[in-house]
Amino acid sequence: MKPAIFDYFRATSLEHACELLSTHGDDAKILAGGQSLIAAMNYRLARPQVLIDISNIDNPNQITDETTGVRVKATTTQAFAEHDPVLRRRLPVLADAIRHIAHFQIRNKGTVGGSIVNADPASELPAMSLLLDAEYEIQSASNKQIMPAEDFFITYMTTALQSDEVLVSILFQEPPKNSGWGLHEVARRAGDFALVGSAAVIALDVDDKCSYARVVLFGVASTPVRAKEVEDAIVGQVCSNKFFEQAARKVSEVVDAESDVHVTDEYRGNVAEVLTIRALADALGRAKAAS
Amino acid sequence: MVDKKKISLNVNGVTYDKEIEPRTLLSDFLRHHLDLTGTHVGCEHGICGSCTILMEGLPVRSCLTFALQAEGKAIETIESLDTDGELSSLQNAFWENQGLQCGFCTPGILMSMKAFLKDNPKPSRDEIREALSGNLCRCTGYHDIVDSVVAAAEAALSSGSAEQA
Amino acid sequence: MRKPIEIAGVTKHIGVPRKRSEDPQILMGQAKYVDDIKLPGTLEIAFFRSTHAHARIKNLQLDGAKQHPNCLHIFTNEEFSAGATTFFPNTLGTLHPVLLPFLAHGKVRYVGEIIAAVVAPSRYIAEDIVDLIEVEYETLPAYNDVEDAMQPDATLIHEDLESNIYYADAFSNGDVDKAFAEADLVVSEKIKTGRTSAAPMETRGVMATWGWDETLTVWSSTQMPYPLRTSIAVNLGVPEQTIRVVAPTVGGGFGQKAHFFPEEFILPWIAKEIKQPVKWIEDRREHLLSAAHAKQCTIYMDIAFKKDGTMVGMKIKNIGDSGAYSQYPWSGLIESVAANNGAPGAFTVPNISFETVVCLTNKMSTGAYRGIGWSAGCYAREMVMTKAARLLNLDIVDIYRKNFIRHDEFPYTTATNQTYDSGDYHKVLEKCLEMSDYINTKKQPRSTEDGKLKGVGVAFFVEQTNWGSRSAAESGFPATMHDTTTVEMDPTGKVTIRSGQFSHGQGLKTTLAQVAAETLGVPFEDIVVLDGDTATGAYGMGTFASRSAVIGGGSVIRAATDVRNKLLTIAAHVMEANAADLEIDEGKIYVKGSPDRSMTVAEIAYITYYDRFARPDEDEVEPTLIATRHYDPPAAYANGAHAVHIELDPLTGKVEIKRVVAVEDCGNMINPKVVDGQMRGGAGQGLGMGLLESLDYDESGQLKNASFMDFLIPNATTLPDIECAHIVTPSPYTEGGFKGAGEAAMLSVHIALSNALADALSAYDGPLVPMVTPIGPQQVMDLINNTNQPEAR
Amino acid sequence: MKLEGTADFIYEPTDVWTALHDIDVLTKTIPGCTSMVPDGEGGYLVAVSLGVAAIKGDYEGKVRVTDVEFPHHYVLDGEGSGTPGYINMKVSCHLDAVERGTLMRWNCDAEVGGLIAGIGGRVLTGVSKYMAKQFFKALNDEMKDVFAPKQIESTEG
Repeated sequence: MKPAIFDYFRATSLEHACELLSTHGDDAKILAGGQSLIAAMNYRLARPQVLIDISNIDNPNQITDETTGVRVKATTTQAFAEHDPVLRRRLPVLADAIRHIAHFQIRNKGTVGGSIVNADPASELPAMSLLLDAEYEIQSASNKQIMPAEDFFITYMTTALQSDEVLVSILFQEPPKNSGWGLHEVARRAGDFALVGSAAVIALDVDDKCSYARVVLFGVASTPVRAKEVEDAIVGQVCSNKFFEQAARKVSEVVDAESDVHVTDEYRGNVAEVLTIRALADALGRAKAAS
Repeated sequence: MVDKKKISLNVNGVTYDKEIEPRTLLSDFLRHHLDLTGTHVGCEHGICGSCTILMEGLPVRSCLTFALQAEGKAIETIESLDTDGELSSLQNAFWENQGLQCGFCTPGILMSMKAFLKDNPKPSRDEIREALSGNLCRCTGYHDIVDSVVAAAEAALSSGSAEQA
Repeated sequence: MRKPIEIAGVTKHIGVPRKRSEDPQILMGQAKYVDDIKLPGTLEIAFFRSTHAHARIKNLQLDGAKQHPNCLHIFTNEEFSAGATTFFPNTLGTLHPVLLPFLAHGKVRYVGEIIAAVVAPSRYIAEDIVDLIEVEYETLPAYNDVEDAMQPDATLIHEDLESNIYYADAFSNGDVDKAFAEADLVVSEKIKTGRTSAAPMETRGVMATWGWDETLTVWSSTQMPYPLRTSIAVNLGVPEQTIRVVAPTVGGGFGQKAHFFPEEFILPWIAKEIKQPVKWIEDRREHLLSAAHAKQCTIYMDIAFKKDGTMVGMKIKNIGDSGAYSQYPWSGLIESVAANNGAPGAFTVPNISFETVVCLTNKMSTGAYRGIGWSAGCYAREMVMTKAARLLNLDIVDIYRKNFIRHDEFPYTTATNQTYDSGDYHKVLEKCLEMSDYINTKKQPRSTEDGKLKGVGVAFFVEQTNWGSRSAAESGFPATMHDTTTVEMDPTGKVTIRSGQFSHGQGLKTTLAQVAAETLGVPFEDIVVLDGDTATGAYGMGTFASRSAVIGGGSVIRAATDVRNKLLTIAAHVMEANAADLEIDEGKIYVKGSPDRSMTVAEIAYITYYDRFARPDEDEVEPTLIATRHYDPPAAYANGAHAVHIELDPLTGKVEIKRVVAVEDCGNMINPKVVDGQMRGGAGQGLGMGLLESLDYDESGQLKNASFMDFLIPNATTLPDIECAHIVTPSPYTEGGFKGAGEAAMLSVHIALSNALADALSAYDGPLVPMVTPIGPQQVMDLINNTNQPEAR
Repeated sequence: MKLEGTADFIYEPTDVWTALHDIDVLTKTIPGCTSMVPDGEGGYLVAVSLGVAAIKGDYEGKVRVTDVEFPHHYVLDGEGSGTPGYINMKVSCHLDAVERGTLMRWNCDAEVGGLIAGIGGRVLTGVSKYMAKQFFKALNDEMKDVFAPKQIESTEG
């Protein structure tokens, strides 16, 4: 199908985009990479009256090395981020996650910010934001704010971003130095949306007890979810794969999955547990190698 | 009716200046405004890959790009691969190895593989399959396409320059 | 008149893996598909389609849409009330022609049915106008499952029928009850195969223009241009000779584009009505909603075994899901009728009874897709055999070897009266087992260190190919199915093949030229094949059902032999030699034994046209170098085997395909590279059907996955390399000893996949054998946890 | 599409019933509801503007209340259509008096068609559940300044 009629404005910068948003208000939608938005518009499901194109602002791709982590400009393409040496060194789990997003042709145009604002609970970047305590720099014509990722995702494809606000950049915070990471997802084909996914970061103290744990699940609720109960069960304990099998049972506290054409909600709950064990096992392996 | 917007861009070395409706997809712009019908449209939701073209050297879906987003950019389509009817070594490798049957997916595959081979001059069969996973083909079962990409990589290496592709 | 050239095995042009002459144009982006053809002033069409699965149209509101400044026309059943009438002989017992009105008439029966056609300057604008059309529906109960629609109290989908079953038939051969009474083991299962779509990369497309000279030209992405031309003539009342149908380059069809769709009549009617060219290019959502679906059957399969694995009896009830209409020209019978007639497969099972039912549902109509009903029918048989093997403590291979037709028993007539011409099934199976290392793999442990389970599966098929009148009849479709070809040599000795076939990916422009070059003795480069355009071809049924190499090739051999014999007769006169002593090779005619006494084909051709003094007297020998021959051979049955290695993650149900081996015996091969392509493409589609593909409707008849995001076909990482091998047992019945090879994998590779899954799960007690397709992660976990399996009665 | 859920109220069933049938309350609490007027045949004409991400749709529909057993059970029979698609639904609601007030059990059987049906999938059920939660939360807030909570005898110890 072909998209419905809309008016088009090309922003030269994110500030310019905010001005345009404030004049057009609710009818306007930001066009970044467009990989989800244009697909929905071609399907005539999404029919914004006004599109504000930020894909051609001056130097859209920007990744900066900061003390607590890596700041990624929202208009940075997923492919640019995937291959960025700083990001790969400081946040290997994020680089690995991006490689699971669709195909390289999509990642060449899809942006890090666009995927986060689209807020599909089964996509990788919203989940990575929770895993890495991301902070979102949000701007409108009148003000600027920093919002932790935890407060950003409301429900399916719905975020706290107001209609006159733009996501400017994302600060992904680096986990403790000697931490290890694991990421497992089940998708029916390479490049498909994850049916279920689990990511973990753990760090060990001097006598092999867990000093830091983050476990995030995606595809199992209306937003990505942090499995705090699993984290609490691990911190302070000596970790082993056997131990993880027990701790991972607590994912059921946060799983609130739906069924679709591919698998049932029950499948998603069971497999979330399996993938969490595998993610934690990988994280433990890497943490031991790192310390 | 929203008024038309001006667009100027370079496709296969030629600069075009046109006026179009903002909602015109880049795929439709190339095929119906510039009569470059080599790029094909198979789904219009970014999955099948038949519409893949190069924008500033990067393979992207022209069905998930509005023509206006390509303002001032350099676009390459399948019509740019041969030189006056002389197939490139990439195209020739597909001919030698029957890397196509109905040919509808072929343009998207050739443009994707041209970019892929430039960044990965010596790919393994699994790496080629991973790179091809964004281009669906219903006729070949992919085996002969992978053979063709292997042959193209070897041809490019032996002729000394990946640009030859 | 010399006997047609005997072609045995590999010769100068046959059995040669030539590069395809059609490829350069495609590779340069110059090949023209329907949407690439430009006519000045072409208007575009978008359809207003039903969003309800079963409803009366109470009130269709077009005023809002007609006020749109660019709305040129909106047509409904009021203006165009024609409907498809079949001209295929309707001799199939109780078949009721529940044929589709081109534009919905008062009632809609599936989501996607066309209610109105909007004509506008562009597709974009046409869709804006479609959005302004409003309609009030009076909803009726919708049926998603055949076993609900079959109930006596079910609401009738077609009020003029007594029930939603529009075809039922039964057959029995041998003493089935006695066989079952004396059996050591009877396995009874209910098998449910998923609904899928061929989903070629090019969706459908039609363009039509009405000339000042009252002629109608129709471009369509069809597999059968000539029958479409006749059907347009019949249904629009336009003299056939004023109609030209052009199938330009077509982007894959696989049987789905071998139908007559409403759009292929609506557009020509509109072009004639408004005297302007119109075009409709189907989008992917429309395609998944309203291009023929396939493969969905509910099968009750009972097989009786002796302890040693011998199959003594089969009882089958196959309920085909026809969808809302009888998809013209094959009808919903294409699934269960074909499946039941192919029930015996490669086996000598003597006592068979089957019941065939075709039932309407409120979903898109079912049509032909590669392997038609055999895909589901063979799957049902083989899954029951796999379970029996486990219960009898045998390997499925033992049951194959025990029940195979032996190579000295051909020609062999099966219990369902199909006559297999030739084959060596044991030899082909052993080749597949050896190439796939099946026997050793079975001995190794299933589980790997990283917690996966390994499995290997095998399957064997007999594929009825070259659909001529007799093979169609043998599979339950008594339709006339021959083909014709014209071979013409021009004064410069160049040859034109006017074919009734139409290549949409099969490389016929190359393979038919190879056959002509071999028969005529002229260089391959001197031959051009014209197919797909009714102005330049010869009347033929088109390309589907693995028929083109055999019937297309066979009619080329016959027509080319007539031209060769005429050429030799004239050359004998001119060279004062005896025609029997003359040979032709690479365009040179010479006397056997004295190659210097020779002339070129071009010289003889020129004399034939331009030198009445040198050529024989016109009354004795017509000075023409043209021949048209038809060809309608008996069925030729190809065969082969597939082996599939998988790795299963038992905790997520994810199946990874590690190795695929395909062995094929399709008699002599014209171009082995093209045959390999068919084997690999078929394996890709078969594995997609077995692992991923399912069009899912909810209970109210809404299609839940009408996009490539959720209707999944294999991509390059789903499939491994497909290792091919050939065994050649020529057909004694066909010209050149050819057999078809197009559909093979769709009767076998998905069976080998499910066999491999059963093998991987042999560690569990069960035996766990899948009785559904596809075997996605959910289905695999259901099998392991034994939840919601299709329970036999 | 089948959905079910529960909602707790600190008010008597009769009060919850009254709120659930009060047009002003409903217009304020149904997510995206822009207008609700009686259609003169015992039902209501409802206009709702709903948006999930970029998928914004204006729906017009009719709602009728049937199978009334005051104050414990009624069925909401509704149909609506808009550009993204249409929805026909039956929501059966049970109001049970419980110690703290009222427990409402609802289950909905909905047929969704049109564009959204072919691509909605898990988003559709997820968003519908979210909308239901929003509605009951808004309803509770709305009732605060109109109805008195159920008096519960305070038990010592």
